Formats: sequence, C-alpha cells, structure tokens
Amino acid sequence: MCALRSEEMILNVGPQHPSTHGVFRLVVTIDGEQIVDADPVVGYLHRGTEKLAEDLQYVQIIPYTDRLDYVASMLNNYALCHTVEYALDLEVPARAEYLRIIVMELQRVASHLLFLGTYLLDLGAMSPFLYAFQEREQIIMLFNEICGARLTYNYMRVGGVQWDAPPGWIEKVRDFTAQMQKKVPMYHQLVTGNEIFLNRVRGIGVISQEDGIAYAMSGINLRSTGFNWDLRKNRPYSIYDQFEWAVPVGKNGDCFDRYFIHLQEIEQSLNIVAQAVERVPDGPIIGKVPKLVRVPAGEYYRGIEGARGELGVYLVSDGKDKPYRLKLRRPSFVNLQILRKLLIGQSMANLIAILGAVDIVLGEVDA
Amino acid sequence: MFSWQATPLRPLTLLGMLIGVVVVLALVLGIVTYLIYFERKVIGWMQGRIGPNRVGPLGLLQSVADVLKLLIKEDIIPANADRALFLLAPVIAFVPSFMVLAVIPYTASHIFTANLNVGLLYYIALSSLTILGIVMAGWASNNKYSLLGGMRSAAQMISYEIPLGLSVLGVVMLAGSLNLVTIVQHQATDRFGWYIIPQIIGFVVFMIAALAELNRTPFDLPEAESELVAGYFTEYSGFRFAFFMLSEYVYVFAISALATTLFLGGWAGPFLPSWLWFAIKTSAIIFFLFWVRATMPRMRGDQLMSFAWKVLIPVALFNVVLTGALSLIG
Amino acid sequence: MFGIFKGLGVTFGQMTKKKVTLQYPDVRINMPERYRGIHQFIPELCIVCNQCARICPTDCISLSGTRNEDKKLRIDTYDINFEICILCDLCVEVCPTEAILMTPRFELASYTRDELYKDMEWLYGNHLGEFGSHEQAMAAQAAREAEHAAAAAANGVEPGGDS
Amino acid sequence: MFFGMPLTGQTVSFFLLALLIIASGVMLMTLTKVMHMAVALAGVFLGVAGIFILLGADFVGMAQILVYAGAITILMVFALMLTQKGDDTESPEASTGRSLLTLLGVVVFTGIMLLVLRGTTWPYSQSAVDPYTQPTVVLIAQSLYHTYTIPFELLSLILTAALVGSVVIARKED
Repeated sequence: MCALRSEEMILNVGPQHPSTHGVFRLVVTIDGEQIVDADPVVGYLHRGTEKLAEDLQYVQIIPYTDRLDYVASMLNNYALCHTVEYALDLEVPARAEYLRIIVMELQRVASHLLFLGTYLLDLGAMSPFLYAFQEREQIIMLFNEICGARLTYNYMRVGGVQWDAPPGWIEKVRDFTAQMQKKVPMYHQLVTGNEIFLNRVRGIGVISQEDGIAYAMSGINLRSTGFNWDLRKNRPYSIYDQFEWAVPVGKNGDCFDRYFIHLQEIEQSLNIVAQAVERVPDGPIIGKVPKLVRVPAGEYYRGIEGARGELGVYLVSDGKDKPYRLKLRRPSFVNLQILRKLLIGQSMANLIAILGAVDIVLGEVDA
Repeated sequence: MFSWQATPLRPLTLLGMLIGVVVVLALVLGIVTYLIYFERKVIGWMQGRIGPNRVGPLGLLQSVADVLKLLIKEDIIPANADRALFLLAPVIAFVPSFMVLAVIPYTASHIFTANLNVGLLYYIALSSLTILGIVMAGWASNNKYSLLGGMRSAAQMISYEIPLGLSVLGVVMLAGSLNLVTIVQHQATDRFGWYIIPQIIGFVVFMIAALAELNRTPFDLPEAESELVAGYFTEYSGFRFAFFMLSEYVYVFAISALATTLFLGGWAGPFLPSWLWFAIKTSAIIFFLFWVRATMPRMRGDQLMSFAWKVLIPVALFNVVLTGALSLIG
Repeated sequence: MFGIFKGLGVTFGQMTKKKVTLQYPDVRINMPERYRGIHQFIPELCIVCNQCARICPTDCISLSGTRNEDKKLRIDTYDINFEICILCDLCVEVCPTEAILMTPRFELASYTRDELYKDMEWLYGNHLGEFGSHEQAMAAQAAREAEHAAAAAANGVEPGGDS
Repeated sequence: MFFGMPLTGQTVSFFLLALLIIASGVMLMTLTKVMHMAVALAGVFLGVAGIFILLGADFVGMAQILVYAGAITILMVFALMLTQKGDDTESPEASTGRSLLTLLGVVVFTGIMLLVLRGTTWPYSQSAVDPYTQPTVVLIAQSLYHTYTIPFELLSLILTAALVGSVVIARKED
C-alpha cells in the first residue's frame, strides 16, 4: 500500500462516539485506514472537583470523589479518607479496615468486569458484555445493601466507614466470591482462547517498560510491560500485608496482556475477599474522629492502587476544616498521555482496541 | 416448459407475473420480519435476556412495530449529501437481494422458481450488485464514517466473492450443472448423499465466505458500530434505512436457502412435506449465523483480507482439485 | 480453531440458563432498607437547626422557620432542589431528630425542571404515602420493621436486596 | 403486434433494455460527477448483460454482471473514493463550434453504422437460435476445454505472468 498515497482525512472520533465511553474526543488524521496523527482532546466532562473541594469540608468532598472514576467509587472514597487519616495520624478500627478491604476489592472486581465487557463490546463481541454485567450487578446489589447506593456509594468516612454490614451480608459476599471464582474460567473459554480475539489484541499497542515509566503510567498498564509495581505490595497501606495474594504481571505490554491481567486481577481480588470475609472481627466501625475534621497545616500525599493505577491524593492544608488545595492524581488521565504515541501508524480498527485496553474512565480523566 | 421469451405477452400473463412477484415479496417481507424477531430472541437467550416480549403475544409483533416506525419516520437527506445517489443507493442495494430469490427451489414443485440453467451463477452475479449500492450509500452520505464503511465493504465483499464462488465449484462439479433444481435432484441420487459429506471443505469455506458477504459478525467491519458508528448507513433514517435492513435480512435468508440447496439436499427429506424440510434446514443455518453473531468478536480489516486470500482461496482451490480427483476415481 | 468452538459452546449453554431480565415497570427491584432514594421530610420532628442545609455539598436544601409563642422553632418552608441533589445521605446523617430521611423511591425523571423542585408538602407527602397522618405512617413503619425482623430471625438473612 | 414484431416478453424486454443502455450511455456522457458516471456505466453493463441473456447466452450475461457490473464498476468507484473527495465536477465549456462538430460526428457515425448493418448478410440458422436445446454452459465448456484447450491454457499462463509482473512492479518501491 506504500505506493498508493491517498489523501489524508481528519476524523473526529467523539465526543459522541460509541467507543469513547463517555465524552472523549480524539482528532485523528487518517490516510485510508491508517492513522497518521492522533490528538486527544479532554475536558468535556470537567466539573472542577479539585476547585470545588477547596470550599468543602472533608466529609463533603467524599461524595464528589464518587464521581471521579464512577465505576470504582469505593476506591476513590478510600483514597481521600486514607490521606486525611494519614494527615491526622488516625487509628482505624480493625472491623472498618476489613469492611473497607472487602468493598474495595469487590469494587475492583466490578470495575474490571466492566472493562472486560465494554472492551469486548468495542471489539464487536456482544455477549461477554452482558455476562460481565450480570456478575457486576450482583456486586452492585451487595453495595446497595451495605450503603444504599448502586454507583455513588459515599461509603467511607474519615476514620472508618459509614455503615456496618447488614446481617447476613458477609455470608452473601462469601457466597458470591465462591460463585464468581467458578465463573472466571467461563470468560477464558469464551474470550481468551478465541482466535479472532487473539489476533485482534496480540502485539497491538505495545508499551515498552521504558515508555511506561517515562510516561508515569501505573496500574495494569504498567504491569503489562512486565514491571512489577503494585502499591498494595510496594507501599502497603490498610491491611493488605495480612493477605496472601500475587501481583499478576505481563510480558509484552500489548493489549492482550492488559486484558489478561484484568482477568487475573479479578481472581486475585476475589482471593483477598475470600480471605477477608473469613476473619472480619467485631468492633466499632469508625474511630475516634472529631465532629469537624481539621487537618493540621502541611502537605500530605498518599497514593493507593486504584482500579486503573496509582490514585493519589495530594492535600495542602492550612489547618482549617477545608483543604487549601486538593490535587488528585487520576490514573486514567496519566495513562492517557501515551495514547498518541501508541496510535500513530495503526489502523482505525486498532484504535478501538488500543483505546479500550488503556482503560480510561472519562470521569477521572476530566475530573 | 413455459418460455416467457417465446410466448406472446397477453395481459393475463402479465398479470400472472405481477401477482407472483407480489406474493413472493409479501412472503419475503413476512420471513424477514420474523427473521429479525428470531435473531433478537436467539441472541437474547444466549445472553441471559428474554428478547422482545412486549408488542403482541410473546413480542411477535415487535418487528412489525419497528418496520412501521421506520416507515412513518421523516426521510432525512443530509444537506451536503449527493442527493441523487443517496436516494438511489438503498434501491440498488435492495433490488438484487430480492431478485436472487427467483432461482432458489423452495419446494419439490417449483412454483416461484425460475428453472435457470445458470442459477448458481445468477445468484453470485446478482448478489455482487448489492455492493455497488452499499458503496454508493457510503460515498453519497458525505460522512467520513460512511465513506470508511463503504470502502471497507467494497474491499471485503469483492474479496470474499472469490472464495464463495470457488467453494461452490465442487458442488457444481459433482452435480454437473449450475442449475439449482438439478443440483437438488442430483443430491437425491448421489452415492454420498447430501453434498455436505463429500463437500465438507467446500461447505466450511462457503459458510465463512457467506458470513463475510452478509457483513455479519465476525465480519461486520463495514457497519462496525464501535468503530464506524454504523458504517455506510450512518446517515440513513426512516424507510431508506429500512431498505438496507431489509436487504441485509433478505440476504441472510437467501444465503441460508442457497446453502440448504447446495449442501443439505434442498427440499428433499422423508415424511414431511418438501417445503417444511426446506424451512427446517434453512432455519438451522440461520440459527447458526445468529449463534456465531452472539459469540464472536469482530475481525480486523487486514486480517480479514489476508484470511480471504491466504487461507480461504487456497483451501477452496484445493477442494476443487480434490473434488476433481475424486470424480475421476469414482 | 478450538477456541472458537469453546466460545460457541459457552453461548449455546447459556440458552437454557435462567434469564435475568427484570420487566421493570411491571416488576420492580426490591430496594434494600438503606437505599438512598428521594427524601421524605417530617415537619413534626424538625427543630430548624439548619445542619442539613449546612452539610449539603451542593447547597440544594433551603429552609426557613419561625419562633412560636412557646419559643420553639417551627419549620415554615423546606425545599430540596433535585436538579442538583446528589443523594449523598449527608443531610440524613447529621439530622439530630431524623426529620429528614431517604426513601427507596428513585424515579425522578420529569418533563419540566420545575417539577424537580420539591417543597415541604411534597416531601411530607412522600413520607405519608397512603396514610393520613404522621402517626399512622410511623405505626405502619414500625409494623413493617417488626415483620422484617421476624423474617430475618426466621431465615437468618436480611430480606430486601435480591441479587 | 408491435412494429411488425410479435409482442412477446422478449420484444418488450429488448426495448426496455435498449432504452436502459441508451439512457445510461447518454447519462454517462453528460453527467458531470465522476461518481454518477460510474453508476451510469453500471447501467450500461447491466443492459448489455440483459441483451446477452435475451440472445440465449445466459452464461456470458451472468459473467458480464459478475465481472463488469459487479467487480469492475466497484473497483472504479473504490479508486475514485480513495483518491477524490469534495467537488470534482468539471464545468463543460459550451462552444457552438464544438457542438456542431459533435453533431456532425454523430450523423456520420450513424450513417456508416446503418450502411454496414444493412449491407451485411447475417448468418441465420433456426437450430442455433433456440437456446434451450443444450445449456450454453456445456457448449462453452466444450469449446474451452476440448476444442481450444491449448490456446486457453496459454492465455491463462499469460494472465498469470501479467499478474505476477504487476505485483512485482507495484512492490518495487517498498
């Protein structure tokens, strides 16, 4: 095809496009079906969370964090609460920690299931999407029971959690975990072995380890390159060090590795949940927290392993009940930066495969 | 035999022809309506859903309602579209899809079937005309996604016409005729029985190429929703969109009917009436098409092309050679 | 090649499985007790302390009250603007008298924005439901809770959420 | 009766097809957008295929549809889509001299054609006209694979060589 140079065409993928999962715009210049240039345009979902936070008490910021990565709200909740707890040097009761671990890992499973479904949908397979949503629905109903919301949980509080598990909830989680662990092989049968799928994702969108680090990537995108970096292991927070689990790591950094690590992480997260539900202690669910939280003046940063990478909260306080400045390190936004490099030279069909595998959530990109 | 060429054209004969056409058209519309319903039900069941169930008993009138909705919708023609071609394209796409039905022998007594000596060639030739309609639609819409979809479909359908044509060659060699009626009759007397047995390679190639010709998953690149929004019919609405849908589903029916005729013995079968046998076999193939759609992701354009040229065509050629050797020995 | 057939097997096996579709307007999700839906407001309990309005992250609650002859504050107006309410539950959390609560009702769609502006009367009506007065509603709720508790004791599982 | 001919399906079809061919041909010459011309060309091809079928050469007719109306037109359209976009109309320059010359050319051409057609004695045998005695496919196959086997194979060899050659030329720039 090199001999045939046809005219270049500028194509606006998004902001309204079935595969941008939200309002993300990608201005691609294509030559035939080949991408010559790609220019991501973000900000269509910008709500000014960071600025709004400067005018809100800490407890009021929590519902706003729900809306960052809206498919993994529990993890966002935790990132903020954890930073404030770290700033206050606060002790969190054991039961609260266990409940947090359970909901966070279930949330990770739900988030990865959503990735799985939508990614396959982008690649043209309809059924995995609906299967994944059936499982995700069960997790959401569990969350609905514990905190009364299906998507924007507002569950965690500084020093603990808002609600204790309702009677029988822990057992339900145990049942679900066992059932879900049996379900994972179904996805391998349906998707992982499918030759058409493999041809679509193998060797596509390869991120080298150097690039991954240079672009400050994190989460599955970085781990797919073979770099073993999981904040739950490398900078332990909460009580992750008390469980036995492994960090799945890829080899080639291609889309297939990213897909495969998602599935493996689902297994690992279920593993953690299965261990956690067996030893949830009794006790209070919230520590001794002053009614109005005032963070001592200073700068604080804590990063946790979000569903999409390092979810960091950088907090500057001047001692008042509201943050002076709140900076959120949103992993989707950071991971997105490599997109242009990955896309140039690829075809339109690969654009979807690559964009899907980088796994961005627009609420988090635009914040 | 009735020869339309030699018989003087009387008003009555003309009327008879017209009535026949209208009857077949109505029949086809009914089949397409329930084909869509069947597809939605089957895919629903495979995905833990129940499919359409609101309009009419068991949702049986859902497709009727959908078609009615499309018919009464406003006919939107984009301001910068190429008006003439935009209007013409759905017609070019639909007419051949309806015309190919003329040669398919539905029953033992072929009322609606043209006993054409080149029936198989007629099918393949006419179905290639639809591509022109699709490409025209993609170009005339003046939409970049449509253009890409049109180009993809042109490349894809032309590529897959070759393995499709080659895959049926084995059947033609065994039957010694391009006439579909003769092919069905030959299968009744052939020593291997239905041609799916001696022509299993040809059947597999035929099914794959047929899926590609139909633009259905895993070969639905021209209308890839997640990439090209809706491909060549992005800009179409109302009854022009309905025309594309109609032609797509008529082809689903037609290609399944052709596969039945070529490989599954057509209307032949014990006990049951011949039309029922034909319906059962065709439905089985249609079900397979839907099943594949519920399972597979989409292929990528370049893989699609290399698959057609590097795998399917050699395999189909090998099948031709094999069949030739077989019939020499036999 | 086998991967494709395995996948076909999976989808075929699903055909006989139980369907999960919920016929929504006819069959409704049984929302759990804690579900955070549209508010209900009980004027009898309100002491006009303003805490809910102050904690609200989106400032969607506005209220006003007057002092009675017996020096007690009495609520006059209480409005929630559901255009901006994010149903975060913080107002319920801070309310000292449980005058503002959340119901399992979640259908908020409307044809005009005005309809999303719910006043005290509407929110009280949301609390009363089919009952004539606050006492009756509370009695019915107590009965319902007792029933739930009995059911929970009977099968050891909290009823409500279906998964 | 229609101009001295019996009004059969054949006659009606012939006139309809002739109309299609002439109309498409005229459109092909007069339309200004290349894409429209391509569609008109497809019309011409289809009409010619129809004439072939009327003449009893159903195989050739189908091959005409398959190869010309199906494949070649689409390849042309494809090439046009890849290379052109936007407005590609050329405004025809209307000059009286040119129109007159055209008219003269048409008249002369028609005259010559009429003369030739009238002057030729067409071979006419009753048996060959009835197309249904033996399928044309069989006739073609017999002449290709029996009578003219060696020329046919030589031709295919040349075509293969041409195909390989074109691939080599096209790939040179890699």
